[in-house]
Amino acid sequence: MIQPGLIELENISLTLPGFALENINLTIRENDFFAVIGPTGSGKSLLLEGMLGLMPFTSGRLLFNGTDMDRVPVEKRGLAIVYQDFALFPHLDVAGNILYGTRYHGISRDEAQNRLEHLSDILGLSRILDRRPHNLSGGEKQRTALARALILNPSVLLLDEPLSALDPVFHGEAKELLKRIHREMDMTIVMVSHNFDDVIYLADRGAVIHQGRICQTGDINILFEKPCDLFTARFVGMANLMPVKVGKGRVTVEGSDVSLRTANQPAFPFGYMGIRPEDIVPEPEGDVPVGSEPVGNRLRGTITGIDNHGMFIRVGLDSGGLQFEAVWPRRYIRQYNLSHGSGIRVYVSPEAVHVFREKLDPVPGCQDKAPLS
Amino acid sequence: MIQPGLIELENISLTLPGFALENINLTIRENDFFAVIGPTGSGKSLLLEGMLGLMPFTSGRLLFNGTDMDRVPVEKRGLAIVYQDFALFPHLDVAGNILYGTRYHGISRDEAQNRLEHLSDILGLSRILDRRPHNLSGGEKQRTALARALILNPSVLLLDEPLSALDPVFHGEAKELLKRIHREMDMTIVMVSHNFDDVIYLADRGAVIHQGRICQTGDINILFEKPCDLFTARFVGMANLMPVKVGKGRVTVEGSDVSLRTANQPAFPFGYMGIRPEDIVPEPEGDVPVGSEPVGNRLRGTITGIDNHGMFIRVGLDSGGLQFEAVWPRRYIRQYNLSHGSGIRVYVSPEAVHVFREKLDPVPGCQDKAPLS
Amino acid sequence: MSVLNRAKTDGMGLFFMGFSLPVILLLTLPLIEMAREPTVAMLFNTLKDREVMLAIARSLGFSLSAGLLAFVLGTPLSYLLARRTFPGKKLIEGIIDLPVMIPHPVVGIAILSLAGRTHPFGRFLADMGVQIMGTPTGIITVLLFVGLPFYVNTVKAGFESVPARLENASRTLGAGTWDTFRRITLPLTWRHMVLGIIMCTARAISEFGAIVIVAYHPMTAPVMIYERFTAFGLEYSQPVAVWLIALSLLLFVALRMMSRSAVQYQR
Amino acid sequence: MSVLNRAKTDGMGLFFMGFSLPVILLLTLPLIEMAREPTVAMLFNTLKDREVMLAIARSLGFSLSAGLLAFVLGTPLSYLLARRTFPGKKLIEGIIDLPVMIPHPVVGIAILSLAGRTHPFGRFLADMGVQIMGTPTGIITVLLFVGLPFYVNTVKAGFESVPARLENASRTLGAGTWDTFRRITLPLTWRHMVLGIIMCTARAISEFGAIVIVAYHPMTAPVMIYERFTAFGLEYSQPVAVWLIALSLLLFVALRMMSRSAVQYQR
Repeated sequence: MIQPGLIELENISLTLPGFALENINLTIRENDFFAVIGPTGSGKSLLLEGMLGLMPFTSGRLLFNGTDMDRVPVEKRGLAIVYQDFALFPHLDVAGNILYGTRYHGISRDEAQNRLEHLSDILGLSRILDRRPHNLSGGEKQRTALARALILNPSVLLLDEPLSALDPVFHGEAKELLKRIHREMDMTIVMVSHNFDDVIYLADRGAVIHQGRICQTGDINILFEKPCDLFTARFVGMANLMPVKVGKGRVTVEGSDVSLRTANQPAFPFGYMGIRPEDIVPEPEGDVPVGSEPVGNRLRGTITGIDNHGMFIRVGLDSGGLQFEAVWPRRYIRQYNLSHGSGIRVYVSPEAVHVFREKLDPVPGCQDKAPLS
Repeated sequence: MIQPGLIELENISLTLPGFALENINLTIRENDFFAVIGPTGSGKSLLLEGMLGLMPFTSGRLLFNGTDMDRVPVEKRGLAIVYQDFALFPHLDVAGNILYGTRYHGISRDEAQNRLEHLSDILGLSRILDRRPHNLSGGEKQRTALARALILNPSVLLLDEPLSALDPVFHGEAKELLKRIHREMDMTIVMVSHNFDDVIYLADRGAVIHQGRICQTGDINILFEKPCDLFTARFVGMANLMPVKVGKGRVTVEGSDVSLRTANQPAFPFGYMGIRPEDIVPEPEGDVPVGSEPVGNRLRGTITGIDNHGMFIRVGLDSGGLQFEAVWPRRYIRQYNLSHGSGIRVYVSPEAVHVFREKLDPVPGCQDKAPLS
Repeated sequence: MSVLNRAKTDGMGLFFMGFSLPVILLLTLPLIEMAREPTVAMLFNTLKDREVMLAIARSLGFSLSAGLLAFVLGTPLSYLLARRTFPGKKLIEGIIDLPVMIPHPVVGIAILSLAGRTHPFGRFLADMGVQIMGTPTGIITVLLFVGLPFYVNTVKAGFESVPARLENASRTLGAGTWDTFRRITLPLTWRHMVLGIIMCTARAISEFGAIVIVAYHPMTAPVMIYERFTAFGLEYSQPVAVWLIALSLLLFVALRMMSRSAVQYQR
Repeated sequence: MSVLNRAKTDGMGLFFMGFSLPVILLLTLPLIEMAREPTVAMLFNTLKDREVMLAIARSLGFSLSAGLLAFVLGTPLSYLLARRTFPGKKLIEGIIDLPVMIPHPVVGIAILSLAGRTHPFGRFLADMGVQIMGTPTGIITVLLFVGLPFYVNTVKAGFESVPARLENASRTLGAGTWDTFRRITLPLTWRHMVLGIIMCTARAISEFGAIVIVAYHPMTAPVMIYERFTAFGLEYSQPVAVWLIALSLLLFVALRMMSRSAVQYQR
């Protein structure tokens, strides 16, 4: 029953009135936890609908394990999905929901019962098997929807914004649960999300989608650290984005004297610099890894703002007439005597200075290729 | 026209079939940015409806600037609200929406036009004044709804989950905008939210509401750092919650040898300990503030997990048979050579060890009083 | 309680209530008065009149048949209108509403036009032994014509109230379109269908103008009421009307109760 | 295109379409046939018949009056049913649907029961000089009775489609309940009201059984169609029916167009 979960999308397009997915190429490998990331309206949920067979692609090929899915109806594709709103059947209780699909997958009554017990154990549903969906909390609904999909041992599990309908209180639990499911069960997971924080915790690989096109795809850490264009950079939380002239091992911010060493030598003469706000650190801390001194960047700045974000603070810095933004633990306020208008020296490692283009030629661009920086 | 914005709720109750707000006492001071915080279904939006006059309170008194509002209809209360879904009038363009209320507030046509120009300048709406709401992005809708409320110079502005309907991309901008509005305009803001991160950035004071009752109220930093019961603690992101015996200047985790110094001496013999995950720091860093050595807590632990959350990592530590959780910047992985199973020494300042009760007597409890720890 | 209080203090609510009163009175007073006028003795005498009971039984029977036919023939169309997009959908939705505006005698005339021997379809029907004029077949056809819009619109709204997402979820779990319809859509719209049958039957019971054209006999209750009114006057038609309405209400209550227990059985 | 393709390949869709066909045919074929049978000459002759045109004008005029009365009297009730909760709301919703199931002659009889001289209300009406039997007043009353449910249900759905939150937002901005109704609710439900008037008028045009009880004269089109059918047969009634339906459709198209431009004017 268990099949490998290789998914290939070849030149997929899907045209609707007023919106289109264009020329999507993706390879999702077996046992990947693959994230499709993009803002609302970027087309990522439409892509899921297309993969499920609920929306016919206008052109292109969709292959599961090498088999063209074009004429395979929804119910034969063997893809399970957990919807954002969970889509539980309101007239069935939790057990009825979970068992729903078993009869279509040659699972015997006894076997189905065994799996039900096992899954409801794991997912903490044992005591609510006879409740109706409208009596469940958000977290319970989600776990029921997961169990309903997992009981079929699908080779591919699709998750449509799995965390956005949950209260912050359930959010952390649900994240861990999804991670555990991927670790312990043998399947490919494709998740659609607009929240990069969730994605980076869960996914191995991913693709960034924007206005129906894929901007970048690859290892999730590379998307995070080396976004290949300005849109992706903003989306993954890169800050301190400034236009730069590129020199040998250095970038110079346009219209200023500020010049920074970079370990990411790009092949183009003009572009954008980006530094993650948490990679700008106060100087004493920057001293710790001794030896990095000769190649490090040291800046002297004035604090222009300190905003409290709970766990961390966001600090505004003026250095050489440029505005930088750093994120630090809250205890630094006391530790470094931070206050509005006071001076501070900060350190930026050359690895943390990223360089990329403003915009990429979308076709064939950087699809499934190494990023440019 | 501009009035002070003092709001007092005295013993407010509101009973609905299946839900009730009970015995709410709150004082919201002039020019406060006050947050009502609680999970979905806690009754916080109902409280707003009651303050607006859209839902009659079953008992209790609501005073604005000392005046009882019981018989004052909605349209005379002078409260402006920005709803979560913005509630823009679909048949009016942006300008029509913004100007809607002016004729009821004795604002002349010229004056209204001036304010419209001023506000659309500030809020970046000047170029979309003739668009209909369905053509606006989430951020534009929100700014229109804000302008529609602000043009009336309200003494009190209510915000109903102002950030939850926005894409992460607009989230940051919107937060800054709200902060700026509060700083630059003279008004009391009451915000309802379930997101503590937003609250701590924006609000000065707040109240935590849970199942229709207020758990704790006061300065936002105190809610954050010294939650007075277990529910509030969890809600504000406190971690490492463990039952403890309380001694003099120390707490001992029940069923273990682990004993920690605390600067927060409680007046009860048993309770819960909580340490924010970012307050457990690796030892070399803990060394930095010299002089704190004699009172600090030093623990030796084994790393049981490192989870990547993007900007930061969440590290699991086993120390003396107990599981601790810490949150550190991502670069610590390299800096301290963190890896699964490796040993590490961590430091916890006595100020960071909080102690509170599991549950408080709800009435009169800690309403608008100092926290207990 | 508190909601009422609020409505009381609010001027527009009061004003609107004042404006609504004549409407409520217009709809209820005539019926109450009609039911009040006949004496109990007259009502019981009417009950013993075999012809009256036969006419009422025919009315209920034919109307219920039309309701059940609407269920069989109208359900697929309702589903298509609620779920699919296809060219000409707007036109078909317009056609569904047509019977509401066609004058009732015209409905009868139109159906006779088709069934007449001058028309090939009419001849085909006659050859099959199917008679329209003056037969139960004709009456049920007419009642189906006038009742269908009520069934289709009610059940279409029912299908629309089931999120398409639930059907999609069912299909991703391996159930084909038929199984999905049977296990998800049907249990969630069962009540709407019963309501649709009731609406269609109710509309059919009320029909007179089309029936009187197609079949004066076998006599149905509205025709009998009309006949008694013209022949003997108001007070002889009232008791029949009262019994017809009372028995129809009984039928609808029974159908509603059946649908409740059916829904509970189903899980 | 692609959506159609999908529907084609799917067995249930095809099956359902097959089942829907008889319904569509049942609703359209009789009317098409009826319109096809009269010759063009006959249609034109009928057009010149002053009595026919008068009857059609009466039907349209009385029905439109009922529609406009429904607008005046039914709008407040629709708003209350859509927005407020009050005890007895379910009962009133049931009463609104009553006219659908009351046999049409019974509607006439019930209204005569109330208006009769034996009843205090009837005497009051008579003293006021208001006659029901055989007058336009009686006809319009009957038409309002049968048409109101269509108006109220359509407009209630319209009010329900406006989120209460918009009205609340308006009130927090300083507009009272009246201003809110005028500036927010009304512009957003205007189309529903026109549609409700059309539905009510359409239902009124179709009425025959109740009119024939209350007023054979002044003769309305359905009564004339019935009279011609019984007196002269099918082919003499068909042209009148065709003209009635054609002119009604014209009226509805005109109303729709008016409402479009009205909505555009309003901003």
